[in-house]
Amino acid sequence: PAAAQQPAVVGYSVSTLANPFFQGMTKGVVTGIKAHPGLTLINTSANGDANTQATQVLDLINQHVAALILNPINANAIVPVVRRANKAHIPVFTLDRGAACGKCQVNFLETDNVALGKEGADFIAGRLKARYGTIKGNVVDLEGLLGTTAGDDRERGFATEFAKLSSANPGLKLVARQAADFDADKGFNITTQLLAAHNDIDAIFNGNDDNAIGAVRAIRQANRFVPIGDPKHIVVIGIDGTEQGLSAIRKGQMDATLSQNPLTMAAQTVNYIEQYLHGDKAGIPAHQFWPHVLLTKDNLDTPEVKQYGLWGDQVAAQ
Amino acid sequence: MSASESGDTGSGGRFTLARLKLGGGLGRALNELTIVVGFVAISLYLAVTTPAFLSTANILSILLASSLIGIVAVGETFVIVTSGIDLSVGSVVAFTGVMTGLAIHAHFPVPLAVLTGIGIGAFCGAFNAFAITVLNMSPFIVTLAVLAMARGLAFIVTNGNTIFDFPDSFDNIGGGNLGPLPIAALIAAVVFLAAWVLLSRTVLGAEIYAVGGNREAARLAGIPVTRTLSVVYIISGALAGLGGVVLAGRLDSAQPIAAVGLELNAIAAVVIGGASLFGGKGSVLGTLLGVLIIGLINNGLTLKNVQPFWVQFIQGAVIFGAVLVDSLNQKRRGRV
Amino acid sequence: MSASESGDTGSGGRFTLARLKLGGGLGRALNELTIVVGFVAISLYLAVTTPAFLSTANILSILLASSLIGIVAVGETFVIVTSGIDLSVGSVVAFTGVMTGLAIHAHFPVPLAVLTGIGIGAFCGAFNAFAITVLNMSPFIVTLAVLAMARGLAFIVTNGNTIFDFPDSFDNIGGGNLGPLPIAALIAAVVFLAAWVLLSRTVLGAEIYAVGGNREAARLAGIPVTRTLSVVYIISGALAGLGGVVLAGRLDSAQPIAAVGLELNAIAAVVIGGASLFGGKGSVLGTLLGVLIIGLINNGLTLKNVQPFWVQFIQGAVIFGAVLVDSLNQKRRGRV
Amino acid sequence: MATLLEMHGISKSFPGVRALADVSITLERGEVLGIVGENGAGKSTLMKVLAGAYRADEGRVLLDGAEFAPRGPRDALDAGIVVIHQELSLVPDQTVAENIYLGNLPRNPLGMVRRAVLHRNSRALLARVGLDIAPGMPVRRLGIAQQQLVEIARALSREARVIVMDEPTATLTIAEQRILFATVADLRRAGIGIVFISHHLEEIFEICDRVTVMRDGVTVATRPVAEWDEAGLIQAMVNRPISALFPPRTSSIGAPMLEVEGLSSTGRFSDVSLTVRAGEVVGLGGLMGAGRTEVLKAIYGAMPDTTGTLRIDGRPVRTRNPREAIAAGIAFVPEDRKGEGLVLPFAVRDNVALSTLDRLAWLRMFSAAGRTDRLATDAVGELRIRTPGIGTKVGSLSGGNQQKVVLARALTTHPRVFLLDEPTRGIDVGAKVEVYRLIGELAAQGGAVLVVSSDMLELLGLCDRILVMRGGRLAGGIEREAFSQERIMALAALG
Ligand SMILES: Nc1ncnc2c1ncn2[C@@H]1O[C@H](COP(=O)(O)OP(=O)(O)OP(=O)(O)O)[C@@H](O)[C@H]1O
Ligand SMILES: Nc1ncnc2c1ncn2[C@@H]1O[C@H](COP(=O)(O)OP(=O)(O)OP(=O)(O)O)[C@@H](O)[C@H]1O
Ligand SMILES: [Mg+2]
Ligand SMILES: [Mg+2]
Repeated sequence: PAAAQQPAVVGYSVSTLANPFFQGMTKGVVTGIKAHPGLTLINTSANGDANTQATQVLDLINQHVAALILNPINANAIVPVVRRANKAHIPVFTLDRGAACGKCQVNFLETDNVALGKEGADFIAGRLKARYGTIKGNVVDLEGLLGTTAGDDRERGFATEFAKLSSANPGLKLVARQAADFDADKGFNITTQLLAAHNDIDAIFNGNDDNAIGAVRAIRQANRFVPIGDPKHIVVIGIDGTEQGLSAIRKGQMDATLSQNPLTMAAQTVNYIEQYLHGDKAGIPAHQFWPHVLLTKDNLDTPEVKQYGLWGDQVAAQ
Repeated sequence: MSASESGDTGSGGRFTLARLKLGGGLGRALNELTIVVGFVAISLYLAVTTPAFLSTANILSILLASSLIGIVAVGETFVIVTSGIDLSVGSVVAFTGVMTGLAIHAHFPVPLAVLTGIGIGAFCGAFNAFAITVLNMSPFIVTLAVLAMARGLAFIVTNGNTIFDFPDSFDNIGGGNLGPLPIAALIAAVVFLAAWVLLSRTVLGAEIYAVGGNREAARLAGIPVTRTLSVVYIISGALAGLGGVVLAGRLDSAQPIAAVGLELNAIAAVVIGGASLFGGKGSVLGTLLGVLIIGLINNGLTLKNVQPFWVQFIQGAVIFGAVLVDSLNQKRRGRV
Repeated sequence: MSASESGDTGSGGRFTLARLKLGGGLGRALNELTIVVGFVAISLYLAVTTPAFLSTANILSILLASSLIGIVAVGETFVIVTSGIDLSVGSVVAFTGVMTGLAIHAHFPVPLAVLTGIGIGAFCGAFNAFAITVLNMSPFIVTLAVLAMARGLAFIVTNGNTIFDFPDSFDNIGGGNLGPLPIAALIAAVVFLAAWVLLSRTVLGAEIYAVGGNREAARLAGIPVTRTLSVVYIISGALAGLGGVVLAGRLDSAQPIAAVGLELNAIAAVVIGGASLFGGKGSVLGTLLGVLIIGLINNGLTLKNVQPFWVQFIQGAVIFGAVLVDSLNQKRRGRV
Repeated sequence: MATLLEMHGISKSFPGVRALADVSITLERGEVLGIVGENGAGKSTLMKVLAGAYRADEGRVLLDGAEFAPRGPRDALDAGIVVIHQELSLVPDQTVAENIYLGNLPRNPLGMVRRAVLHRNSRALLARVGLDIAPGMPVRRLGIAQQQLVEIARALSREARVIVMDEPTATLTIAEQRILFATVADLRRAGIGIVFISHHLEEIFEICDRVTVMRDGVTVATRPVAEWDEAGLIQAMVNRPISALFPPRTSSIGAPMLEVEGLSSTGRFSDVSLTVRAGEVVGLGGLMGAGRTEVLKAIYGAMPDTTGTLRIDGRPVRTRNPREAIAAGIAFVPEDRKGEGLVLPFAVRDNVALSTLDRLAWLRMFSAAGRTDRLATDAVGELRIRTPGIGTKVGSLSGGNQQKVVLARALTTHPRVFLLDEPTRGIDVGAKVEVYRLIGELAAQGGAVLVVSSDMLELLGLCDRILVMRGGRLAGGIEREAFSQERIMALAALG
């Protein structure tokens, strides 16, 4: 009864808010906590710095929170403070990215970034095959911010798959690989210059939707936009499913995005915490990949996708 | 400022430029700007090794990519000439960008929305100016605080969301073309030209140099120091506002996280162009060269498809090299 | 300053107070540092409004959190006193961190690995020093180039990967405790103490101030300017190297992307502590206060559960307020 | 025993200027060698070569008969050559003691500053130069004359064989000058060779054993002091006869033009009331730190927190800042030309035009290069500013010529009230005569001139009336008929 009156404090540290995906995740945590009257939240953001995050988590531990939701900047760098939390008997739940110490976390709800990169390569291969009959063409890779797990893992997934595809299909070429840092303006500038240098680009893979938006705008600026389906169309695929990404897909400017759903993902973590605090620890899996979907203009408004959730639209609507 | 610094303080191009008569004048002005050697070296290297470099499309793409940092660097030039610094420009670009976006979504007519963005930028600049001149605070701290506050406000007013989907008439400001020319580059060109006139050919420009060269002497000579400094920070803020508009238009969207770190690039461009953080020195032409050098480097890295891990290293090394040429050149000419 | 104040400076309240309380230097120094008002104000506010603030664990956490920026800011203090700037420290922290990590993985004994890190930092500093003194380049450009190059190298040598899994004997440097005290904070304390002695008690310290205050006068008085500047940049680099070691230990891992933007925070701490970017002014004690103010603000924002979107805004506003108190205080005392 | 110091055939050029051409001097132990010459003659450059601050293009230096080629100031100092440079070279944010021992701090084996020793020794040195301030005071707070004394104390702190004093008395009043001369006598007795540069010829005659005259970068003549007379010296310096130093005071004195009443500034000066009439030259005398500079600045609107009233031509005016003062017809020449008078990185042209930027401009907005050039060319011609061109950076001019640029700038605003703070500081006899003539003309044209000077002879020769300040108050005034050095000293020091 006493516990019911005194809500349990959950500490949350998100790696950064510099990206719509993490804003979605934060909103998922906040709404998830609101849905549980027994929980309250201390909400922090580490601004992309692992040291700041370690400090924030330590401050949360010092306040004796009942549980921690961590979205680590780096799986290894978070380990020392996670161990501190373990020592203080505070359960740790990791979101999107784990802590590299296995059982030190109760649950690790992961986005499979390597798979996202791989599926991006496959999508491009599929479109090129539809265009040329065989998998061939010139592809640009605009990767995300170097040194971030999302950027590096997506790149690894894409690069590995692309290497496989191109060794099987000699006509498939990577004409440029540049880091656009998850920054739309960088994506814009690099794409502009690549378009000036190459007039035969078939597809652009992007580390996230912001990069993709930059690419889309650059294609428009260079007067190189032709609608999807036209053989001269430049295929653009992003990752995340931000509101602007969805909008660009609806308008036919962008071909596809690979979307996870940070809202439902975060809500699930909060559910696990509730479950954990009520003593039902057995039902919580140690590790779980949160599913993702490929979104194109064709499936964007189908019931299955609605069922999965278009977080970009939902977040903006809130 | 140390005496030796003052010893090698070139006249910063101003007075030379003031007498520019396209014949010997420009030659002399360029001669003052020894960074031109670095600029030419990089251009030549790229022209020779990269066939695509000299295409019209590529050169326009460099100009387009340089337009945002160029617009902001012009404002920073004014500030640095007065021996100040404006660290807030990157955040102000983001803040004015989202405010302009919100104005558009609130159905402001496009010109009014643009003015809103520029006006909010000018207001941020006025805040900097007030704190620096009246409250007597250090420009570094004031603009650092505004860096944080404007960025925070950008997040607060948007709730972290991207504002997007603007009419083409707005987007064209940043991403449209006039004939073959990118409008953003044209805007930057106008800004550079106006700034060049202002700084090298007007009374206000001379006053800005004087305030930067010796504030006390300027005051005693009857120059309105507070007003001059205020104008300078307001210009910088307003140009950051214009930058926010251009960026929002280019991306058809405004993000609170946009343009992080832009201030450092803008300051770098100004310093590469020969300005000194100790004031009294610097020129619009120098800044233009600095901006273009940064643009050239990035373009070269993209064209040569340099692997991302190497990009930063090479960026640093090339900037180092370009400025090294400059400083050895100055040393050789006994200007040290 | 009013003549009456200057008149009694020699024998008046200032010195008496100092002698009474703290036996000289420290009291005088504190009296000079009006930023102490801002520091006290923030502390009081947090102590009164936030019960958790005054707990031992919390205070130790502030000290631990401040230790990295503190170590780096000490080096930056030396540089800024000479009217220089070192923008490379954040990148050097990352680069030395991963190099130390690689050394550990290559089975270097821990002390040797630590020395490797510090030594590589010192080497980066020596590179800065060489370019600034011998090649006569501007500190801003040189250290900006090294910022990019060191960051690039950190990616290149690690292939972008995190280096992790170090022995506890290494991790303790950054993350261990000695009794209740965090070892990193103890290291920072030693660094501050040594720097304080060096800057305020030794001949080298006085020469550093002289070089920053009037380089030509220092040169004419026979002070070895080049050597002094070199020492300063090497110290800054070596301390960034130490910072890299501490950070790697604290996080049991070294990432090439660590400590981005740390330079701006370190410079901010130094400037909040009363230093001027024009040189000749600044103190280790001031920097300590600046570092702690930043630490206090961040701690307070977490303790008070300020919503992340508001965090940056409030950070900016509080820094502004703290320094405003300082500058109004100075104005009131007629030290303008 | 070899000659203490010989400089042979020294040449040195700067871009556009041949500063020294085959200059030779010698100096014996215990000798005071005077060097005189017009502004820009090359005196300071020669001494900077000796000090290792510049490297000569040609020539050699022998010290005690041995070749001496300093690679930098450090070498010269180690060899016992100590130079008090013309341009103050102090570190403003360091203490007086630290400045005295700049580059030479007493240290213990650990490299720590021996603060007690430092302060004890500094106190002794300060006493020796007659400066009564705490060694721990930051130099920033000192007036310019006090700073000069700190520089002299620094020279005395060094183990010297040769001491060069480049215009050490330019900023000093008579009292400190006496102390300095006593010190010079001590040094000479100790066998130290002294080079003494000054534009005050009476000082040269008083303490020098031999005098070298320089002109346009060459040595014109060196003779024992007894073989020179004042007219001859001036003739050798300027290469033309100069009849009288001071023009006769002929202007007719009219109605009160500048009236100051009850001017006070807390802690600086109080209740200063004075009147300067049209056509009148009023001197403001007093000891160092009496507050003269600050009174001028207060009138000019450059001193915050002042009270009192101001009338020009009987009409009340407010000067809340220099801009308003200029608009009211007031001009001000500051005493510290580097800190307050000039924008050093600017060209001569742009310093001259600094106060008239808008008036010169086209539509009051766009710089008019032609008009600016003409103004500057005229000023250079009129004041005989020795410069390679109007585009030359003002920082590279000789000290005296820099001073003339400040004067030129102040005259461009067509003022009627002239506040001149040490207007002839550091300028040569020829130029002084020109400045005096100029002041005479300003008065003759109906201007009101208030001039602060520490050169008592100058005040006596130039003024119609002398006011004397002591401790921030006006101690009294003396009419021309009653002028005498003794009366001024009495008002300034005793009361
Ligand atoms: N650093 C420099 N750069 C260029 N020209 C210089 C420099 N220093 C001196 N000169 C020039 O050299 C000449 C000699 O100057 P110097 O300072 O030696 O004169 P001076 O005899 O000391 O004059 P004054 O009595 O005014 O002090 C002048 O024409 C001056 O403009
Ligand atoms: N900026 C300042 N801060 C503090 N004290 C000052 C300042 N300027 C001048 N003083 C002091 O005020 C007093 C009056 O100085 P002021 O310069 O007006 O005297 P002065 O009569 O002109 O003498 P001087 O020959 O030194 O110019 C001196 O004690 C001086 O040290
Ligand atoms: Mg001289
Ligand atoms: Mg005075």
